[in-house]
Amino acid sequence: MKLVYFAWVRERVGKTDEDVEVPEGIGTVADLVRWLKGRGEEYEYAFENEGIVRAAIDHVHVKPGASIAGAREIAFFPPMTGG
Amino acid sequence: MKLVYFAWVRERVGKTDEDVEVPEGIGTVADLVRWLKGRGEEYEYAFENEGIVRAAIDHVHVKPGASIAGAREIAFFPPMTGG
Amino acid sequence: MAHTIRIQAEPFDVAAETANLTAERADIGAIVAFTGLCRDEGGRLVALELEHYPGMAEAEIDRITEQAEKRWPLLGLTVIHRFGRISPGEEIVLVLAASAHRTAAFEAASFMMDYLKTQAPFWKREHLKDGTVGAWVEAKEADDRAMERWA
Amino acid sequence: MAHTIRIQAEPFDVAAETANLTAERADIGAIVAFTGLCRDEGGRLVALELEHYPGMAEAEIDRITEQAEKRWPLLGLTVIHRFGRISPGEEIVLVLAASAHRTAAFEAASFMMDYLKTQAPFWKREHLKDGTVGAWVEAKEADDRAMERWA
Repeated sequence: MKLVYFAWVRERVGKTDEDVEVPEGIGTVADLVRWLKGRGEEYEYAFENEGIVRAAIDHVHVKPGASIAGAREIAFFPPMTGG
Repeated sequence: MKLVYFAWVRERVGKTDEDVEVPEGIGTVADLVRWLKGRGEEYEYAFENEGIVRAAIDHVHVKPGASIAGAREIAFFPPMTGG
Repeated sequence: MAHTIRIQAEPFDVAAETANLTAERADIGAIVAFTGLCRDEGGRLVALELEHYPGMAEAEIDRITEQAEKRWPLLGLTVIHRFGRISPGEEIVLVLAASAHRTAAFEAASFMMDYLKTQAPFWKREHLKDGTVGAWVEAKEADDRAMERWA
Repeated sequence: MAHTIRIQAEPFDVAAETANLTAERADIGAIVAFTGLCRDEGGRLVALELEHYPGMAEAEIDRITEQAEKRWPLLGLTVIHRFGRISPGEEIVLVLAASAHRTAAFEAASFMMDYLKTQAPFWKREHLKDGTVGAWVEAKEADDRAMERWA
């Protein structure tokens, strides 16, 4: 599964993207965030306020409770400021 | 006092403008319309539905009850359809 | 605030008018440009003819513009209204509203159009495809209602 | 309805985009063009840098566009959003909405902007006059509220 990061989430994680092997039992976006936070302080920092970071699965916005089953690319980013 | 007419009010009256000597006792726009209607059937036709024709005194929209005292130019026209 | 009001027979150039508004400044964040065009009404029309009341048209648009400037923090406002014979596909009216943020620009442009439609002394008449001169366009109640929402 | 969506680093030409929308047709009565510009924030900024999520940006704007097309009787809709480094006074975003009548064009353009601001995956960061890279621009609650009025 590919993870991609944008804006200050990218800066805090310290990479633009990575391929991860997600262990069994990680069913939702929220589960994935919890698992990532256990991987190092850069993730802890990026997701320190979980309510702020947004997620998208395969280019579609999702809520923390969304299932990640079958996802090819999951993105994490701050609230958008385009326009 | 100069009277000017626009759009179908102009067509019905049959002229674009005219100078009139308004008799004593004609105090408001509504009085003026009543007086004009007595001047001929072209005015009768133009003002047959008094509620529709709009008026302006010296380039400012006014209601039928507005005083015409001191007016230089009074305009009559249909509801506007610009824009 | 500087504003531009023009009543003219000639076409206008939206890009040039926009450039005039934004030249030499970097405080504008939002520009809303409304362009009103002549429709052919399903092929029925060959032209619209716009009559106006010279002198009052400028004065009335100036008053509407002043109201908009009081209501919204505008950084630029341009109104150009054409008169005379206008063919389908051609522009009739332009409103450009500039502000730091989008809400003021959207609202001011929409307000200007609602007021122009119902308060500016212009009248449209149809010229039909069969060569005859058609009816004067009737004022729409929907336009009066649109204006009332700003009261 | 034909719509145009482009994500690009290059500037855009509002007049050319408008001409594309209106070419060869006479059923459009109203065009609303919204242009979003980079402000210098009182001289504090030398640029905004826009990061985006390639692929998702196009997909999300396409979804927003489809919603607008279902909601309003549009005759044309164009969205161009730039990314990269943009200087004060330069354009960031363009929304063009065309319809037979003005209300649909105004509402659709306003809706598109509210959704672009809050849903399209773009992020702005400030480049300051003193040569340093400033903060990421924070999302505004007012933008979320603006979007909610369309719910």
